[in-house]
Amino acid sequence: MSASLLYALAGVALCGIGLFGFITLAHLLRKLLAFNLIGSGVFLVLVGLAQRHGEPDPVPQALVLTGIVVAIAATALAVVLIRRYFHLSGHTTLRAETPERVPGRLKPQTRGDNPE
Amino acid sequence: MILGLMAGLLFTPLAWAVLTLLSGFERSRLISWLGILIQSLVSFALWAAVASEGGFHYQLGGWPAPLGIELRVDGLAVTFVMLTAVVGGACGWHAGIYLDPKKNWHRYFWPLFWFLWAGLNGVWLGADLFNLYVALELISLSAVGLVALGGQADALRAAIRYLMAALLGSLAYLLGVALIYGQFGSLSMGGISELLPAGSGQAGLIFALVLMIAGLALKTALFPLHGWLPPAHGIAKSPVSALLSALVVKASFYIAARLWLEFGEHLGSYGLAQLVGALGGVGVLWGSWLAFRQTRLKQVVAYSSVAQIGYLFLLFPLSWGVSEAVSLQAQQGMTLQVISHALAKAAMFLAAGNLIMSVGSNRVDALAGVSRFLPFSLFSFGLAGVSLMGLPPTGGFAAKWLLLQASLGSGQWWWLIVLLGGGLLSAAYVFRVYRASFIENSDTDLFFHPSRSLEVIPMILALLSLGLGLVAEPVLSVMALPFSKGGGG
Amino acid sequence: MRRSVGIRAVAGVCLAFVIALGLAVLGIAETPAHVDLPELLLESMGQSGVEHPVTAVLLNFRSYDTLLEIGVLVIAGIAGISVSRTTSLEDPELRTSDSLLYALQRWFVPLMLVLAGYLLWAGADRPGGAFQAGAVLAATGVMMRLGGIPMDFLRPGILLRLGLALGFAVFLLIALASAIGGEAFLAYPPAVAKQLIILIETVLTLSIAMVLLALFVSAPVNRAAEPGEGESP
Amino acid sequence: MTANTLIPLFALLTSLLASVIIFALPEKGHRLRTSVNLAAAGLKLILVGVMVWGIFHGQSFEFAFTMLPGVQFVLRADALSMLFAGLSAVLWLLTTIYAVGYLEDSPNRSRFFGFFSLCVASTMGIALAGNLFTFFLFYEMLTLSTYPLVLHRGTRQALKAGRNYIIYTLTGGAVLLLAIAWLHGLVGDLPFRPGGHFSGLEPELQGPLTLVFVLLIAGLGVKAALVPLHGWLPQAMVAPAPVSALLHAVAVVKAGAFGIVRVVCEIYGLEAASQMGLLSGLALVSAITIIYGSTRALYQLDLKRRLAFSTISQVSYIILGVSLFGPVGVAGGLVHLVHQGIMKITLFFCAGNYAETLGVHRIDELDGAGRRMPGTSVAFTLGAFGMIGAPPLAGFVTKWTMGTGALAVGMDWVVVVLVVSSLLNAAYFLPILHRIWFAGQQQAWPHERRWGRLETSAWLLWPPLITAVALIVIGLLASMPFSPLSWVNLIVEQEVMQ
Repeated sequence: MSASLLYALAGVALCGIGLFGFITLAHLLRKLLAFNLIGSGVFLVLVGLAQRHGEPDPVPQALVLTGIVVAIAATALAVVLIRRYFHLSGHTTLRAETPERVPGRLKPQTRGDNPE
Repeated sequence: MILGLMAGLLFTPLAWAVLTLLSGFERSRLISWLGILIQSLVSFALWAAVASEGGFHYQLGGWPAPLGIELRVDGLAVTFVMLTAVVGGACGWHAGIYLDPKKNWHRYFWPLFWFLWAGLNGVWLGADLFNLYVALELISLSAVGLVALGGQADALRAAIRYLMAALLGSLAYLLGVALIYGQFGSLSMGGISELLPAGSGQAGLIFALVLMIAGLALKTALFPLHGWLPPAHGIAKSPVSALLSALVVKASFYIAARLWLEFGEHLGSYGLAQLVGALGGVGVLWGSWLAFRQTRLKQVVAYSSVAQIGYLFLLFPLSWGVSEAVSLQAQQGMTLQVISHALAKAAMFLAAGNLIMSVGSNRVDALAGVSRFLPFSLFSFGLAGVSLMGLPPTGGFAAKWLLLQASLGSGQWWWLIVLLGGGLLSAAYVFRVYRASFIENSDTDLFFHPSRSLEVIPMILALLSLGLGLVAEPVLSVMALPFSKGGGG
Repeated sequence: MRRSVGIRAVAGVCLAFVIALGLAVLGIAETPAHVDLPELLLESMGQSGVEHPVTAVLLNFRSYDTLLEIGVLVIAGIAGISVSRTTSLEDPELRTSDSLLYALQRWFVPLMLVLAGYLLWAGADRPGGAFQAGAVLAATGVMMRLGGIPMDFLRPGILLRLGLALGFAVFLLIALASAIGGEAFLAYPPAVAKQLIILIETVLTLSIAMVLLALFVSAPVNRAAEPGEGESP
Repeated sequence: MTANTLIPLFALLTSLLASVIIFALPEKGHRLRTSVNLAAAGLKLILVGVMVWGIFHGQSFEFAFTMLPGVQFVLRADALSMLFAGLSAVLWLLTTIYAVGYLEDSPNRSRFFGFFSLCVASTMGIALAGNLFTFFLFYEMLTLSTYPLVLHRGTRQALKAGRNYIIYTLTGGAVLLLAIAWLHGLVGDLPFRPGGHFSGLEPELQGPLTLVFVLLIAGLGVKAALVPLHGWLPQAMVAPAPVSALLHAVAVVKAGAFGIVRVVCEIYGLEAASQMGLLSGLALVSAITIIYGSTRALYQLDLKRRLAFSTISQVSYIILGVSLFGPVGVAGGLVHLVHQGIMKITLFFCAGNYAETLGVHRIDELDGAGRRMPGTSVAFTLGAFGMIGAPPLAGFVTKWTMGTGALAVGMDWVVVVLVVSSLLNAAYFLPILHRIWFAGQQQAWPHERRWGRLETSAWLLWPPLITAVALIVIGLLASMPFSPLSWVNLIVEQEVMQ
């Protein structure tokens, strides 16, 4: 087993952990972090598996770079949306039926800080 | 000539995205309408060229696959390019009139719209697994941006939910791509399907295919992964909903279908095919039932998408382990279903938007009297509904007919229940809307009447979906052999 | 109680997923890859215009991916500013008054600018490139913004949108020019490939930084919501 | 593309285009709308006349193209289709005239006449369809175009009727689609052909084909209102009178019956169908429907409801006729297609006149109507006697021919059914006639309107009078060329000769 394959297996583990988090966590920012965890796992599998025999393969490295940019774009957009959603509704989760505060009457605490 | 067309096809939407990003709403609208015209002409010219001369591969950057990215320009791909031009053009035209120019943020509709278009063309033509991933993300993010355009809490909630589902789906797909690249060292779809050794279904690759299809099914809102779709499609502005339902969900389905047809023979199995088909079938029945239960007009239409998407997944069981002829029927049926649903659903959402604008409420029971005072919009809605119900002579009927033939031909009679029962259930929700509109409770016309061009656009789309059934044979013959390897060159 | 059962079920599913995925990875690892893409790559490196293979893949062999990727980034930027609808960037609450930050800023900002430039330049023959440089540049901007330095170009206006679009637009124009020049979309003439790639990298660096920064400052602070279709405001 | 190719298409397009134009016209353009309507109806009548003449002289009219892989869209004029097309062309003209008068000054006329024309276009398509697939196309189009007509008034009752109508017909349509698709899968695309296709059949196909036959009849039986699939018909009475007239006389129920005729005679073939033992079941079902419909009609107090149950009974004569094995029986059934249409439309016109002029809906309100509205009442009386089967009216021709046919093939029980049914017909029509002519007026009319010298609007009066006269004429001249009976004999000759 080469070192690269170990990376790939670590990626597998990350995917599993991330998936668990993505499903079970309700808080949107945590969900987003879980998504990034899965993303890292996938990138590790992509690079690690392709380079299992030791020699470097620039193609998956380039793919991962592209993938990272896409993931960053998505993450950044998600953060903007989540932030604005919090400001409007006061929720940090999508579960509308368990509102933490009554929407409409809330006053956002301090603007722009952590929605927790 | 053809190479020039290809460059135009790829360049126009991206360039127009930049142009419209730099201008305000009203100027963007003019620029976009011009762009729609150009893009439609280019799409049509390409379609005509492929129809007469056959498909080919287009090497981006001049590098052949597997080193570079190749686009596969075959009959099916250009048909969908054409479909995108028609539906996307109609939605863009409608949006230009429908959206309120005074609201500053509506200007961002245009660049997102153009990026979406670029992504769609990328998917239809794509033959490189990773490139498809990027194109999918291009579509997803611009679609999410379009849903969130209002910036209102409900829209944001829907957009976030949509984004989460889309991202998870993309990652599952990408993980599958990673495994496949690990095995083959190549990303070109055609190349891989040649390398797949006949008869050997390696476990890891099967898992990769399952992952990719599962991820794409999530993005296509296959039952039971459909939860994100109705809020997002229901809350977006009507032209946006039309784009999302008509084209965006089809993109991920298209990739899944192509993967299945390229790799399914070696990596698929009877159980997997039946499972996907069964989920599609349950989706048809469950989605229609939920559509029937909705009180808001756009939610009815949105749940109807869940049902209509279910039909598409019948392709999986009907093309696996069956004779060539049956498989071809299933593929043709699926293609017609994609086209007719795109036309009909876009018409329906645009008409629903007009009705909501006129009535001032999004509830179904607020439609009383519409049949008397706003017959035109209702009529477009109704014609589109006829196609969704799969009644002749619409494209929806032609699709259903072919799928029926494929089920009978392969002896998989259980899909008949889905095909016929789904049609009846969809009639239930469509007729519920008609029924509400025929109630007469006032003799005076209190409705706002939208401009004539707003009303004409859904009508054109509805008529196209109606006429599709009559010209199904020529349309299918242009696709020649769907999913053919292309003409080379 | 029900919740913990649910969590266990999810955990079980995830574990099964990990095992299946792990087995798939191991199974694939046993067999050699069918196509030796690195070999192919080496053969074509000479015509790519750069020495570093990753950069060659990103900006030449698979430049279409990169073009669309920048598109994704621009979309995120557009979508971000489209929901923000903020006019006041000089919101006092957003400004820190930390003196340590001010002190650091004086040192760090020039240093980071140099670093960004280096990363960009290095991309041609070793790890580095437009994205890394752009990210560092964006981080510089974030720091300046936290320090309260007014950056007028970040107001939602033509400058911001021009900044968002610049890298993408240049990339696109080069792609088009190469198509008109006779070859396919994005096929650079080998003679000027290097110059073109450097040009693209430079403008991309600016644009990427701009997008990331724009997303950072799109602080949606006002609560003006628009009613949905068919709802009264 | 010769003229002969295009004439069937044009016959279809006259009402289709009329419908599009009418939808486009503003609600207020009353005069223009009426002119378009009448011009289209007249033009269609001419085109059908040309085709009838041509077929009589051995020409053929066919328009076809491939719609789907392996499936043709075929419009073809043959003797049988002309029977139905001729009927609908003539009655469309009359019903349009009637409807113009009936709906005077009411809202939504643009919508009404648009769908009305669409409905006739579908009927024309059903008549001209050259294969089951094309038939199904127009069959479903008919469902859709009649739905808004049933719902027209927008009342709670209308909405309920519309819902039931659509549930019944769409379910029937789904069953029919299944049957047609299955048949297509088994034997491919079959054109309608006199004598049918299945005379020399492989035995292994017999099982599936029997099942397909049952499905086909079940699907078509919904519109033909075969018991127990008739539930929608009496409720659909809430529609305006011209709609009921059209629904009962030409469009909906006839489409079902016509489809059954096509399936039995021109897909399966009389001979093959009887060899497979399919016809006795059909004969039984239709006999039950005949008796059931007549019996239920006895108990109805609402005039239009009574007529509706009478329709259920009368339409099954057509089906009974074709299931009688022999050529004479088939002739009786087919000729009833026309006769029942003319008789029933007369009765519905008259019922509409009573409702529109006097506000009378219930039978017990009709006392003395004969003196107030003599023209309408004479027409009604003729129609009723025709239904009972009194010579020399058209209904007598039907029953006589069918009775002869039944005796010729040794099915004596059919004669019993005919006699019982006639007695029941008499039992529910004669009391009405008694009230109209011989009872004195007891109370003021519920809602009377006056139209100058005439008993009612001329638009409303002429159509029933014309159809009533036609009843006598086709009864008396049954053996002349171009009479329905001799035309039917021409068809039967083809069916049996093959």
